[in-house]
Amino acid sequence: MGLDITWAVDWVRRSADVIAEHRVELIRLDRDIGDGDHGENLDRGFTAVVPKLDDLAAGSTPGDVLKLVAMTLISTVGGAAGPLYGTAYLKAAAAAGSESSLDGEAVARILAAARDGIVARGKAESGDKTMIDAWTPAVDAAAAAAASGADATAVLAAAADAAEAGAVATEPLVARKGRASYLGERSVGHRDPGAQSTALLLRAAADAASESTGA
Amino acid sequence: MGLDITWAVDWVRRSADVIAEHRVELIRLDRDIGDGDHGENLDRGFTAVVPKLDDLAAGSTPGDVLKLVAMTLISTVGGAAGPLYGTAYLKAAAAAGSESSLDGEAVARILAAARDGIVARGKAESGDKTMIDAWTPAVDAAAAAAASGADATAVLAAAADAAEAGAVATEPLVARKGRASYLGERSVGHRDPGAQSTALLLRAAADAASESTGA
Amino acid sequence: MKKIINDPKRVVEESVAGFGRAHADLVRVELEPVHVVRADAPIAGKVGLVSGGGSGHEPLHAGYVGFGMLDAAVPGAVFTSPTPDPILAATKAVDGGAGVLHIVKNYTGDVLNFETAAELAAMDGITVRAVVTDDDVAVKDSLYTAGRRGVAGTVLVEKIAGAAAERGDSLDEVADIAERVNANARSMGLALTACVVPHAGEPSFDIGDDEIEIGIGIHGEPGRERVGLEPADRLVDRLLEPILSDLPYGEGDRVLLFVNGMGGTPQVELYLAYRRADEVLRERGITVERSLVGNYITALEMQGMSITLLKLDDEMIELWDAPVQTAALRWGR
Amino acid sequence: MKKIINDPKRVVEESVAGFGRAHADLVRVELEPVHVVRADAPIAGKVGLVSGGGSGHEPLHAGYVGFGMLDAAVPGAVFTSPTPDPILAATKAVDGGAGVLHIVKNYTGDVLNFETAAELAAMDGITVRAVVTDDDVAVKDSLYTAGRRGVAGTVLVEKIAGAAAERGDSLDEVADIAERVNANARSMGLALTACVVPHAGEPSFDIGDDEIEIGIGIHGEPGRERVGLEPADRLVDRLLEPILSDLPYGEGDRVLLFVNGMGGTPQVELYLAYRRADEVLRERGITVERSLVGNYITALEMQGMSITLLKLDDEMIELWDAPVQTAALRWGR
Ligand SMILES: Nc1ncnc2c1ncn2[C@@H]1O[C@H](COP(=O)(O)OP(=O)(O)O)[C@@H](O)[C@H]1O
Ligand SMILES: Nc1ncnc2c1ncn2[C@@H]1O[C@H](COP(=O)(O)OP(=O)(O)O)[C@@H](O)[C@H]1O
Ligand SMILES: [Mg+2]
Ligand SMILES: [Mg+2]
Ligand SMILES: [Mg+2]
Ligand SMILES: [Mg+2]
Repeated sequence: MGLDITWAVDWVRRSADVIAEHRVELIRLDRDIGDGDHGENLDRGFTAVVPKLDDLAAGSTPGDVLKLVAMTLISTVGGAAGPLYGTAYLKAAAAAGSESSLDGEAVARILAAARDGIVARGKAESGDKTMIDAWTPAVDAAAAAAASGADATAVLAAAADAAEAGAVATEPLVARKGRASYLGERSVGHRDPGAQSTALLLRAAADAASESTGA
Repeated sequence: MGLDITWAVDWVRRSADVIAEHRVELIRLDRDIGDGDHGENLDRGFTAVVPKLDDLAAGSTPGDVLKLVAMTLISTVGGAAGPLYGTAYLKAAAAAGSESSLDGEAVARILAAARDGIVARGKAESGDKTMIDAWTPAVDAAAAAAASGADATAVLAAAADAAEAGAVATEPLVARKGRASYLGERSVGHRDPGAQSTALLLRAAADAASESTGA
Repeated sequence: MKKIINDPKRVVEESVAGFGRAHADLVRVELEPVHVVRADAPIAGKVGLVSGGGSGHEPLHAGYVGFGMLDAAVPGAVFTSPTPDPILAATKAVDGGAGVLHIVKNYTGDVLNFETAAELAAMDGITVRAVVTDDDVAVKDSLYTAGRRGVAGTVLVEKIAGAAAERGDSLDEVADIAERVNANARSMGLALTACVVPHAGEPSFDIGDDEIEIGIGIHGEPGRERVGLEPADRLVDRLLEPILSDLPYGEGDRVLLFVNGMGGTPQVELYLAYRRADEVLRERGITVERSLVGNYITALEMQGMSITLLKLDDEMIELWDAPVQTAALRWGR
Repeated sequence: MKKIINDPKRVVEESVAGFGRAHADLVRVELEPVHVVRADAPIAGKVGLVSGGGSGHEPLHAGYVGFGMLDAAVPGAVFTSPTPDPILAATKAVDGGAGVLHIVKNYTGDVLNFETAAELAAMDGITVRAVVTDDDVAVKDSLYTAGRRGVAGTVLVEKIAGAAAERGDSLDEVADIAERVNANARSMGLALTACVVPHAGEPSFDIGDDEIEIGIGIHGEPGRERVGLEPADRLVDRLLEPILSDLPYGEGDRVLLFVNGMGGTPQVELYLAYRRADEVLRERGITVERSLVGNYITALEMQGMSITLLKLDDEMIELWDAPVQTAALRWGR
């Protein structure tokens, strides 16, 4: 059973909730190796998205929701995360096209498009201690799950698990992109805030899916 | 036995020592109800006087020493205490005249002249919570001692005792002159730093006297 | 105590020396005794303006030495008014034959040391007049205090009197306008933190993380009252109320609104406070004709601010707008 | 957290509004989306200069909007680069037909958001060029970092490029001189304390009473290295050494020496540091032709400073000296 507009809307609402809930944690992570605004920035962005969901036209697709998120994040978040997440959602929306229901394959494709968008804008490679280090394992896990015939919900669950592991795995890394790179060796031992928020957002996607499909 | 130049020079050296020793205490008292510089100011002044003592011409009198102290304090202390103590020593020097030995009567007269100089410049009255509240009891005690025939050493001892009591007695007062007056009622419960330094200086005078007269 | 200093006893000397090097086009710095003189002083026929006081209030006063403002500044030790010698030296250095005005903030020490210097200058044949600034409404001006403190209004007095001297006014005229500015200016300040005087090495007062001192001066003195944390708008109101009712300022008045930082408060907060002050004045029908926002008279790194209102007349506006060229205030040239 | 603010989420908006009221003669403030535009913009035929970035660095950038410097500033949330919309709005507001220069400090967020705005502006037919400043020698410029940060050198770029635009240079000419200034500027900073971002409510890093962070940026980021308390002269040397050896600067060079306060350090310390820096440069045969000392690019109330050297040529000196009339930098008019 595919994921539809209800899932997409629920994902956004859950995203807003989870980011608000983890706002201080993300601020603290960013404070340690950055400038302490990541939680505030994302919270401002997702708080701005939620009321706009009501304006979605009847017959909107998941792609429309993703595009709405993209445009809102781009115009409210700022910082590095605003354009990077904005691009991610924009590319995801393009990959989703006008399909009204997304199966496991589609979800894997969408996640890959999102990740590729971030790489295109931010030029980070795996191991640079950025959100990419959560996204790439997630994309890989999603692709593997989809290839083995998993449904959309299972694909997202695999992606969320991998993103969480990826976020944890940023801790020993030396940052080479973003603000944390200014710290050099001193960035070691801290989790990347963008990787952590990626894990939170993908977990919200998985939760929304398992709810919507009753799994 | 009268007090001579040796006593005067010794008083100055002891003053410098005692002020250096109580520098931090005077800073703290001033911090509580003023701007925290009284100990630093007097320390700068007396530290500047000491080397000048070596330049005193042969045959100098106690009055010459008092004048040297006056001019040095005026040109190095600044703040309120600089001109006030400067005037005090200047008027004391004038009262000492060219006498080479000071008896009890002379000492009492000199202290009164010093106090009157401070009042003339600073316009403080008794009970205003200033150095006057140490000086006036000291002057009164000195006059009483001298009237009862005490020698210079005993007159200074009486003055020092009274100044110390006077300094303690400033604690419950509401300040009406100097920086502490800005605090109004909040000045209650703190000892006036200028009254405290007065007590220290007069005790140094008494100690120098009892040393010089072998009492 | 963490400060960018070497020997705490040489802070003023080394800093003034640096100031002299950075602004060699504007000033000449003398170190024995310490005073800062306008590069082209003395100016024949012009009234000389000298101000001074304890250091730690920068840019006051050295930052205001130059065309259209002060002819000399005399920085004492930190928070300690200078002794008469450097005041005398500065007075001599700027006397162009038209007399010298001493602008003195009302503190016992400043008043006494400037008095002595003026007497000595008179003995050297220099005519000196003194204007004592006392704009701080936090202090009751009564027999029971040393009188109001001179605070931020002093900057306005120096600018406007400086412009009057520059246009050729006589000593009495310059002194009169300085008095007029002082009489029409009122200030009040607050602090969020204390400051650390280098030689003292510890904060000038203890204050909790949720406390604000209202009615502070510029020497790290505690204020009259302590309150809890409050929104900026309420704090601004607390400063404005006693100012507005004191002169008083009312409907139809034209004012200069001056929001001054105590040294450690970021500009973002000063402008935020300015917004509220401007709003309150508008509501009362008072016109803000001129403004000044920034760190113009400080208490080292203290966090806090003061608000000053100056009731303007046409002449004051003209003199305020006149060219000034100093390290800290500059326009028109 | 003690600050003179109301709602932490409205700090920038309220402060910028206050800025607009205090400087209504110089700027126009728009709040939706937030940007600050020179009062007489757009100026037909003049290249428009737009800069922006996170707030908390005041007076950068709004304080530099006016004659001879920026045409518009775009303040983001505190320490967060603005989104493309206000950058686009500012770009449109200042386009006088000769194109618009974006002056962007090198941070991932600033670069990406300005890039997007520039693409959108191009779609509206506006020619945009961007110059990215990256003068901070504390960060190694290599494949293994996001590149050097843009810090205090940005102020010098804005002044000199602004003067070039004001005299009528073309977009390419203005961009070229901006690049030249950036290429000849090097900076390095240190902090004694952290700062508190209003929405975070706690210090940006923990630092002991006897520790100093060397190589900090302007966003409350920790630095590269932590040292114990040291005399000012030694601290100045710590900042100057990597600067001097980087470009490198050497005998016979003429420089602008810029000692910048991070917001919470009193002027007395900045000038004291200036004295040492000036001394070191003289010893090396480097001529200090121009100077700038004060809080020009800050990190809220952080205590600390940065030193910037700019190697000057005759044209840069001429453009530096050219009249400028902004809230924070003003001379010649
Ligand atoms: N070049 C990049 N590529 C991918 N992700 C990046 C890049 N630069 C920064 N990031 C991500 O952005 C996060 C920081 O976002 P945020 O704090 O909102 O922005 P800023 O650094 O501008 O304050 C980092 O934790 C990192 O995951
Ligand atoms: N008008 C006055 N008359 C007498 N003594 C005064 C007067 N004003 C201040 N003082 C004395 O001066 C002391 C403060 O001296 P000091 O701290 O050196 O100067 P300042 O107040 O200028 O910092 C006070 O404690 C008080 O005893
Ligand atoms: Mg961040
Ligand atoms: Mg004192
Ligand atoms: Mg003092
Ligand atoms: Mg940021």
